[in-house]
Amino acid sequence: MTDSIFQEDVQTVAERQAAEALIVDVGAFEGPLDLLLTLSRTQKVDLRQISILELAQQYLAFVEQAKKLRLELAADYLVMAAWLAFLKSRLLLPPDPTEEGPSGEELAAHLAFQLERLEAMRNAAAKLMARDQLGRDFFARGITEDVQRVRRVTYTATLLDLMQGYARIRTKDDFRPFVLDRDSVMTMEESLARMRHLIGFAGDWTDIASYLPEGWDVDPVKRRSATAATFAASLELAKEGKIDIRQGETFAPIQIRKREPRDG
Amino acid sequence: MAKSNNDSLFEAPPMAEQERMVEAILFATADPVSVLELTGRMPHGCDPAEALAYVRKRYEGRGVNLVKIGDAWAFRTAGDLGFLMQKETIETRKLSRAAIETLAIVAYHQPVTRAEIEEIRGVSVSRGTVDQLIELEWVRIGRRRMTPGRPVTFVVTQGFLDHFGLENARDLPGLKELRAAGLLENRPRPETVVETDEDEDDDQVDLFEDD
Amino acid sequence: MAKSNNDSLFEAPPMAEQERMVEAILFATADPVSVLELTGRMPHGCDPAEALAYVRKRYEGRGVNLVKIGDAWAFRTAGDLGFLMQKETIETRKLSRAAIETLAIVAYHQPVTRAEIEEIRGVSVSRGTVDQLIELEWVRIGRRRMTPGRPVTFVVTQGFLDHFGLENARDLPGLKELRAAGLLENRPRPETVVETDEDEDDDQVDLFEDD
Repeated sequence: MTDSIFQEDVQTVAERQAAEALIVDVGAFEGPLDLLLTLSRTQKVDLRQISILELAQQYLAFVEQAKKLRLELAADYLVMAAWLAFLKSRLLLPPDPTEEGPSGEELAAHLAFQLERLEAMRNAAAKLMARDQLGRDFFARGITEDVQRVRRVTYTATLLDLMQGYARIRTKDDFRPFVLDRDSVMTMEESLARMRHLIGFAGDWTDIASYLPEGWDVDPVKRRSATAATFAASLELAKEGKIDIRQGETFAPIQIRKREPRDG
Repeated sequence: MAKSNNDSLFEAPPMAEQERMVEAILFATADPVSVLELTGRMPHGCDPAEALAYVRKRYEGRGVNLVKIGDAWAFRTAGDLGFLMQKETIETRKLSRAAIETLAIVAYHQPVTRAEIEEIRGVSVSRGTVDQLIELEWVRIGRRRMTPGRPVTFVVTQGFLDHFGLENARDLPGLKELRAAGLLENRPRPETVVETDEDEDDDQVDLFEDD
Repeated sequence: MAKSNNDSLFEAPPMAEQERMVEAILFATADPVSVLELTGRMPHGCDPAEALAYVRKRYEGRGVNLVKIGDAWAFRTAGDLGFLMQKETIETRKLSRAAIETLAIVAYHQPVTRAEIEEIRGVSVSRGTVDQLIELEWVRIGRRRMTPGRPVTFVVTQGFLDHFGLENARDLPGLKELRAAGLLENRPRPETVVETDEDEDDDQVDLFEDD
């Protein structure tokens, strides 16, 4: 971009080079204060003794030059230029006692302070960066160990827990609500298992009473249970289609027979 | 390494310096470092093997030791200080119901076999439950029962008595007291407790007198 | 219980043992460890501060040294041995001039607001610059300034101190001279009269004295 600008300008090579020396670097300045600091170095004096007036003139000349080169300057460079022009006039003219606000000297002193402070920070930054740095000049531990988080669980119980636990078990025992006396009970499952086996041998109608197991037909309690179980088992078998079941009339004997496998 | 050597221009740093170098390299490197690598990284003429020997000696008994891993070397935390690499958080949990019941049975019926515990609880006792109680040091294995199969028995420990503030297991309240305390709301059947316990009670007395 | 000293039950390990522990803990981590954390990890009754002093002495002049960073401690390789560690060197992003200056301003003027940084540099600070420093964990947000708008302030971190080998912010190079020359003051421009600066200076003094 600067190339095209220079081509348009009618300048001697020498002029152009002189301008370039300053202008080409505009992008490298970190704002007007930085530019002022750079310019101030040409005075080669302690910043405390710097001539702000001279500096203001240098800066204004720089801005003039940049304008001539149609270089776009950021707004803050122009604001600074305006302020420095004001400062210049204040410094050149004798102080007007009726005027409010700070004197030219005060303003100049503050600018000098700002420049000095900026330079001090620059130097400090350089010193800081010149220090030995972690990971470059000195090093941290290469093999690190993680701190494991161990969760240790301790269990606890109180005597009351213990006694209640025991009471719970014993109560369960005592409270077993109803224990069936299995001795005189025949379950349908038992009966079913028995009949599945026997039914193969029975070809004709037979009273289910004859299927009662041996010894279960005497004791009435046992006989009742066995009869009920046998009857229930017979119904189950009939449902499965293994047997036919019939009863002549109410309270007549219930008869069953094996159902022949269908052959037609 | 004699001074007369022509190489004296490239004289190796003194051994103390080499030690420092080995220290620094081993400290900062992310992996164990072989002698070969040390040689490559240290100035010409150094003897890393010798320096390593000195460093190893220097760190003997320290909080970190120089250890050889394969053919490489590294600093490692001393074995006895591993506990420092852990941050313990202790969490207190209530013992599970199964564990409490099992513990109660052992306490009231000791010495008691696993089969007996199962019979009393009416459910099988997982190995983990008894293991947990043993780990807590509240239950330990007692004498084997002189019955077929010689099953092991379980008894409670001194630790158990301490934890529950008991002089001995016989101080545990009986069913009557439990009932009086309102812990047994339902009809008791004391006989069931005692029946088979006669022998065991004798054992129990023995046991606690042994202790 | 006949012992006159009840604490003897919880007697701390001997100092030599505590030294080993400090060594082990600090060797195991790349980050500085505070005395508080050491206290938390070492057995009851230990005095990490005393142990640290011994360890520091022991490692004086060695290839790795014990360094203090803020209120934390870490082992770091000796500065003169950096040349051995080229392999370990971490290529860090090159910081821009703006970032370096901003970092210095934060370090020397902390706690400092963005407006103050801009005032010192005479140019606006791009968000990216501060973000980059925060990302590097060299700068963090400090307390809000008690001035209108309650702007956030920036301060440097322990990571910053660690990176530049500073024990605390007061050790920044040339800090005393800068302060004596009045160059760390926040002098307002003559035309703008700001009364709130009193507080700001106080803050700054506090910070450096706290450390």
